[in-house]
Amino acid sequence: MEIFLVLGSPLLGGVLLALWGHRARAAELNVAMSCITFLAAALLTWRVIANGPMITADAQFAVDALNVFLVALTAFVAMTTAIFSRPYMRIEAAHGRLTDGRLRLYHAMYQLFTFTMLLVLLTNNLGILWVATEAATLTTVLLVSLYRTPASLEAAWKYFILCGVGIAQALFGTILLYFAAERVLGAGGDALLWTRLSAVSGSLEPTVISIAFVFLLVGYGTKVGLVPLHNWLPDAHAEGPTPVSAVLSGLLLNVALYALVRCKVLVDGSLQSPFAGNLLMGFGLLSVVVAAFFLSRQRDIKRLFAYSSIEHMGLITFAFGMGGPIASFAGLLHMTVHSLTKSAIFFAVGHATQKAGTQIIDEIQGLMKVNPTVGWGLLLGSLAILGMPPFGVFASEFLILTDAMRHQPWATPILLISLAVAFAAVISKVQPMVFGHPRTDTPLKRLPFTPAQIPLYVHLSIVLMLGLYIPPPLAEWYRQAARLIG
Amino acid sequence: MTTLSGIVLQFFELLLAVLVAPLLTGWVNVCRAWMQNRSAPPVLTPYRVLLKLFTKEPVLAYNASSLFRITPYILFGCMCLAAAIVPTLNINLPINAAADAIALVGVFALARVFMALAAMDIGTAFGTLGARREMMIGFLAEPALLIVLFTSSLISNTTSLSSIVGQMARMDLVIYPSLAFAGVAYTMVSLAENARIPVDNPATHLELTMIHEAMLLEYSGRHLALMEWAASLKLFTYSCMGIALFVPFGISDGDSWAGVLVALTALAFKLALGGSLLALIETMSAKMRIFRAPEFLGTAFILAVLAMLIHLLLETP
Amino acid sequence: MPNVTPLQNILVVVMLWLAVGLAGLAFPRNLRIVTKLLFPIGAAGALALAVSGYSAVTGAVDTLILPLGLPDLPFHLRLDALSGFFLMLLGAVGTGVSVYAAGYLRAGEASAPGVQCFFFQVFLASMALVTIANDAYAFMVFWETMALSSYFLVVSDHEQPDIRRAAFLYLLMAHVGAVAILLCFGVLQGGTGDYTFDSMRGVEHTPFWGTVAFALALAGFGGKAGIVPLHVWLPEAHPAAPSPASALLSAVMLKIAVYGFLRIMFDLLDTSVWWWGVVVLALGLITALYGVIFSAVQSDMKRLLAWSSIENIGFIFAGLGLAITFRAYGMGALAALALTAALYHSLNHGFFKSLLFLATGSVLHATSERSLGKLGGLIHRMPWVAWLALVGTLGIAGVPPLNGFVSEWMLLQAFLFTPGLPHPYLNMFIPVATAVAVLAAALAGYVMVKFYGVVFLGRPREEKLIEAHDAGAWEKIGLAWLAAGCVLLGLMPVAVVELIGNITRLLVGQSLGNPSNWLYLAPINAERSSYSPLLLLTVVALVALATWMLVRYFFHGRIRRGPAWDCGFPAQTSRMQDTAEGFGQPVRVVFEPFFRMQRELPLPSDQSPRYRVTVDDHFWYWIYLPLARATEFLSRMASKLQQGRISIYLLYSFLTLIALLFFVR
Amino acid sequence: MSSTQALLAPSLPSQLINLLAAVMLLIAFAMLAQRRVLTLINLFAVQGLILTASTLLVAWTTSQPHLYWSALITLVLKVLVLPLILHRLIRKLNVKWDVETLIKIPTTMIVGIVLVILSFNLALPISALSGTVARGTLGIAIAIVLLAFLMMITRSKAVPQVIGFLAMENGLFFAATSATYGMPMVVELGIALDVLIGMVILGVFFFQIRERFDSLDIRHLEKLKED
Repeated sequence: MEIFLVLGSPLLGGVLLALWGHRARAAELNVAMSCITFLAAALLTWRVIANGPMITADAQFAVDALNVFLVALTAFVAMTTAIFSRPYMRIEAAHGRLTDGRLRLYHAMYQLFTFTMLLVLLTNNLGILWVATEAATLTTVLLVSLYRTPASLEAAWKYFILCGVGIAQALFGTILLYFAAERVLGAGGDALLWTRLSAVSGSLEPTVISIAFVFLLVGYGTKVGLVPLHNWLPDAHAEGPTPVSAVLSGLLLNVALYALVRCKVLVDGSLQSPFAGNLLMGFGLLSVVVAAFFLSRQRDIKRLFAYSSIEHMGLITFAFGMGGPIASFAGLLHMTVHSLTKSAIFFAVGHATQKAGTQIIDEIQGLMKVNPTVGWGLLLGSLAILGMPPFGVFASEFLILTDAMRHQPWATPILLISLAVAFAAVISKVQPMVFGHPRTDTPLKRLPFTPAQIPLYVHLSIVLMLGLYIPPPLAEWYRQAARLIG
Repeated sequence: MTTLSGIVLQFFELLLAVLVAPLLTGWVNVCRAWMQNRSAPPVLTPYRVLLKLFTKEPVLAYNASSLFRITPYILFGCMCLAAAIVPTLNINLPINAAADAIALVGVFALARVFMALAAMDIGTAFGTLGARREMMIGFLAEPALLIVLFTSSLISNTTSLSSIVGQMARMDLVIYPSLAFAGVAYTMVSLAENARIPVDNPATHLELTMIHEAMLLEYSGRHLALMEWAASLKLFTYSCMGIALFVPFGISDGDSWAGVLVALTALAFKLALGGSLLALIETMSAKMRIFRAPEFLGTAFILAVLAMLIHLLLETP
Repeated sequence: MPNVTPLQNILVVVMLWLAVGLAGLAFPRNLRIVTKLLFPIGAAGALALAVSGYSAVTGAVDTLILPLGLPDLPFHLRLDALSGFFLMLLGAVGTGVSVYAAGYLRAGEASAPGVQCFFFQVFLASMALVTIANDAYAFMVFWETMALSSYFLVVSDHEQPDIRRAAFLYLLMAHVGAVAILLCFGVLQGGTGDYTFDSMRGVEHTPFWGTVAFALALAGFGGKAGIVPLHVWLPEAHPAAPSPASALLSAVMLKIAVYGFLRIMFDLLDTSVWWWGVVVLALGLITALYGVIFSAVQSDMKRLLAWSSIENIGFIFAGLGLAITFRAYGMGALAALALTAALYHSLNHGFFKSLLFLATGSVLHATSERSLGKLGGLIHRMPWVAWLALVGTLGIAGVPPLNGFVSEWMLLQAFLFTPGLPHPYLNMFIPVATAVAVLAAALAGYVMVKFYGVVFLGRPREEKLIEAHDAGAWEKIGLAWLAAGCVLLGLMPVAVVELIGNITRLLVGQSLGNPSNWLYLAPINAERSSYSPLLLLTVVALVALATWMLVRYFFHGRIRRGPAWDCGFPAQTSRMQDTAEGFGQPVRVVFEPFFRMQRELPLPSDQSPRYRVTVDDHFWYWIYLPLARATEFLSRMASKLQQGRISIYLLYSFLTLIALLFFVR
Repeated sequence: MSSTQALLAPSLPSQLINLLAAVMLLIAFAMLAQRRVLTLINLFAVQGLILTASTLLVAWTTSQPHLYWSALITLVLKVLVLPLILHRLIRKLNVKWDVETLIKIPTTMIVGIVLVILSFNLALPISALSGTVARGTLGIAIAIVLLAFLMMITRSKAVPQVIGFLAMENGLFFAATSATYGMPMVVELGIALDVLIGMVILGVFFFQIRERFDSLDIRHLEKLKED
């Protein structure tokens, strides 16, 4: 029943906030609903760990180690982001960038977005999974254009069209999958249930499945932000409100990748060949390389980190493509640390841009002097995301790279060079922002509310801990999930 | 090795070096005067100069630090040590184990560093100029000198000077072409190291050309005396080292005083010859521009390397 | 304390350091607590570490597995003689530097003292941990933590653009190096998937993969150590840090890189090929020469020292190269000699370079000047610093009887054995290459005379130098500790060589020395060569003393003060002394091809003549700028992909789809 | 006897469905070639109508009751609601509506032919497996999807692009009915809901874009790029 609590609380929150989202205490309500969601998710996680996988509601929902881990992560980051967005959105409103009506839209859509993501994760039906993924796009489109600036409208339009077209391919893939499944399982709703499909994946028709996977890959891959399907991503991240960038980068990409991985498991079962894995590795590698080279030309700080997200998604995709217990483990770990770190970075970036009144990198300087906690947060977060030990991103990158050295040695130098290029690019951008004197020609803005530091440092602390120590239960959990992925 | 007679012999040798060194300087001056058709000063002039300087009151610049004042003593100490290490009369010297050929070069470097630092201490234009030039000559000469020493030590498989000289002296007369090259290189290095023409002119106080003298400009009285004496000792040591490496015949091996006497005679003869040779070189050549010195010492270095290669190619079985 | 192993001791010290660092973060702006309480505690920890390191060098191998790190690869720790040696170095130097830092830190300078304290302690702790790491993950974590904490130390005075640039370059190079090291470990595990060092020791490598591992290790650790052409970050980053941090960077961190190289080449990699050693030797010699000639033309005192660090690293790598070659030919005793020389030089450099960097720190505080052109005459105002720095200067100049000479002497001895190599070219070329080593060593003397003479001797070049004050008590103690180290290392070589013997026995199976004779250092045998600094010093001191007494006795001790003579030149000013640039001029002329020089010469008719000369590093223009441009070009190409047109974006998706469909068919 | 007859001469419903499929493909090409946006909307409505007809036909021949619901949804959504919304939008936004394409139309047509060949090739092995009456139509469905994709690429205004998007949805729907007799009901409802919400959001967007840019030309939307 925790499942319904997990899904119900953001849905209810969405409805409530659609009604009262512009009132004084709406932000608190947003936080409260997110906290309830997280508690429910924690309860669900505890149940699954204690009792093993569960399938409920006429097999429409299935929870195993793989998705419960993502449910917990999603609910957690959604909660911390809600906490962050409370002062952030108030400052935005105080700076006159938002009206009450838009604030209501924001709050309602935030909850509904959480709902759709959790639905993607929890549903056992691949059709519903598609529906929910599309819904996740729809809920965030209006958030991206929240400021109604020309740039934000453009970004939202591109986001809508590219993801819409992309996701349509995924629907075609799902239809083909259903077509193949129907021949084995018979017509009807059961034929799209993942648990049923994975049980019979060996007898699915390989030709159909491989074509289906192409469509699924292009479809969900667009949402993951794999190069060359990534073009919506930097625009959408840069132009939306920062909490939205945080959840887009930290959560939505993960969720889309989750969908892709679920499909990959079926394809692997059917084809008994590394076809799907090779495709994933190829796209992953391409994403890492191209994103790394994009980084050095960025002038907008949020765009910079959007490309960094593409790079990391590429890395995770590569890891899942490679497969095997270590790489899958590493991929899951990287998902965790990436979403924690990246959202933390966006928290810091958000307040930094509010303080400077701009997102242009060259115009933000001397954060250490202006606001040391934000400055340190941004610097440490950037170092963490670039894979500097002792942060957790290094742990997962170490595992991915070392496993690649064993199984795909040719790819390792490419990955390492790209990571080094990315390192140079990001540090060369972030360092001048953090250090030095604040610019004198652009006046700093006053922040009428205290910036949210706690979510930022909580995330960084967890990431730091994961670099030095992965608690055995968590490791066991990852291992189970990795076994599911294969 | 460290027998009583050995220690006595060591002291004797050191004392001899300290006392005879100014004589060698005087002898070179005399020879040079002769060759230049001048009337020569008495050969004992250097002693008189030293005595005069010792009795005089030294004048120190106002901002001379104590480094400036201790340098003459350190320099003198270093040169005495160097003189003691180089086998002049006997090869069984107790102090020899304290420093081999490389360490000897090190001791010279120590002296040079102190002298240069002292020259910079007062803060005059000439002092720093001298220091810089001296250090330049140093870094150019040292590699050549070490390669010369390495050639000798490759022949004798040791870097201990006593052992090198002992082996050379004991050997039958075999012609070592490498040693010829090394000898020329050594001579060139010695000229540079001892501030002789063509690299430096010990007799000049012409501002733009001096090296060694520029460093001594601020010294006077007993300090200057010690510096001058140390310079004589250095010349003496270099000469003895050259003799020991290239024409060691006659040097005594063992504790017999008779042998030492023979060696003393041989040494006196060889030094006299060497001194006049030096005077001849100085007369025949002209002082060159300071930035020709790298070429000069570079030639020395190439010769030394050739010597080593010839040894490795022709003389190793 | 019953049954506490040295390894546990070390962990306790590391914990102590981390605790001290965190305490510093707790009181970021409380200068009194940070300097008078935390740094002395850290120093005590460092001393304890040095003792533990010493006992590890002589003791047995000890291992430990911590329940941290990755689930399948927890932190493996291992303490052997090699680790112990570098821990000893870290502890001993760290003690001096920490004590000094207690007196050095000021409020309002660079970042807050507590924050500096934190990174300082983390830096120390991570360096200690690197030396005891026994698996690739632990090693990389500690290694990068070391880079990161030192980056924060370098950038602590971040308001200056130059420092930010230096720090960025440093971090970037460190990271690229780390990438190479990680790849190296990937090669070393040899397909087993086991990243513990114990497993790597057991893997056999083909010469090809061995060579790949060697090249990667050389690039990774050489880059960290500052081997040419990967040295460019070093002269930027080391001077940028506050002086205690510069001291640690130059004196200790470079040695940790040497440690890493040693660990891989002599412990983890089972094969060895003779020409590896030649490559290392050649690079080492080039580095030494390149470092020293650039050192000679610097006009910033800390940059001068940083370049000098490059030179010294070159010597160390030359020694390692010889050792690798000797080892490949099975000449154990000679490999031990070369290795001993390299290790000894590491130790020496640790002491004198930290001493000199700290001395520059005191000068900086007393005068707020780093430029050699504005210093001078400080021996009168700062006698303590000046005389202690003299010890370091003589040490680094490589003159007997101080420590720098001992290691150079042994290195040259090792060179003299190369004609015995069973290879027709090597046995001719390497002896000639010796000349390069000697040249670099002689140039080091030149550089150090310039450094010391311009900073401490002569007359003050600026008015304000008159007000310079000597260092405080803490600083003096720190400096004296390091100077004492230089003297002891110089005078007691036999004991040190005996200690290093434990390591060479571990790495090449043999050791040097005749322990029976404590006075003479005779690495191979006494007939061949021997050296006794103590005796040497005694003779010089006795003679000097006797001379002094005799002169006084026979003549007199009177002295008169007067103006400087200077050939009777009137109206001398302090500006007439050689400038730092002037002092470097001979080197600039002799080694002209090494420099990328730009001169601006005044014309006789110029009203306000300007003379300017800038000296640059060729490698910037040969390697780094082209690389940067290539990256820039590639990103420009990449950005052409994204021109904002939604139709084009759709076309990408479309083409991807079509291509994949073709691929499937 | 009957089986051979089935092979040689397909049953009447099957022939009818094939005919409808062919018409749909024709409409897809017509849309690709069409310059006027009003006609484009009408073509889209006609395509929806044919889709409804074919769905009904499949439902009737195979007696799958849930397909009637699908047909109803299609009818309501794609034939009535969406074209209506689009018409209203156009009237409200009141802009001149000549479609400009980015690539010349003949070129587009040639590319379209190539796409159709590819689609048929791709569908061949899949159709061979299909037991449904409309198995031959899968290739056409893929072709419709790809042609719609092509149309989206070549159009420079927002409304035709959206119509392309919706045509793609039609193709998908057609594939679902022809190859599998439709998706499970819950999924289909979800898809319909998504499409509807998407259209609403698009409507909102059109107004916002016009408000900002005074035009629905998406060439104004090219500011966010790398330089």
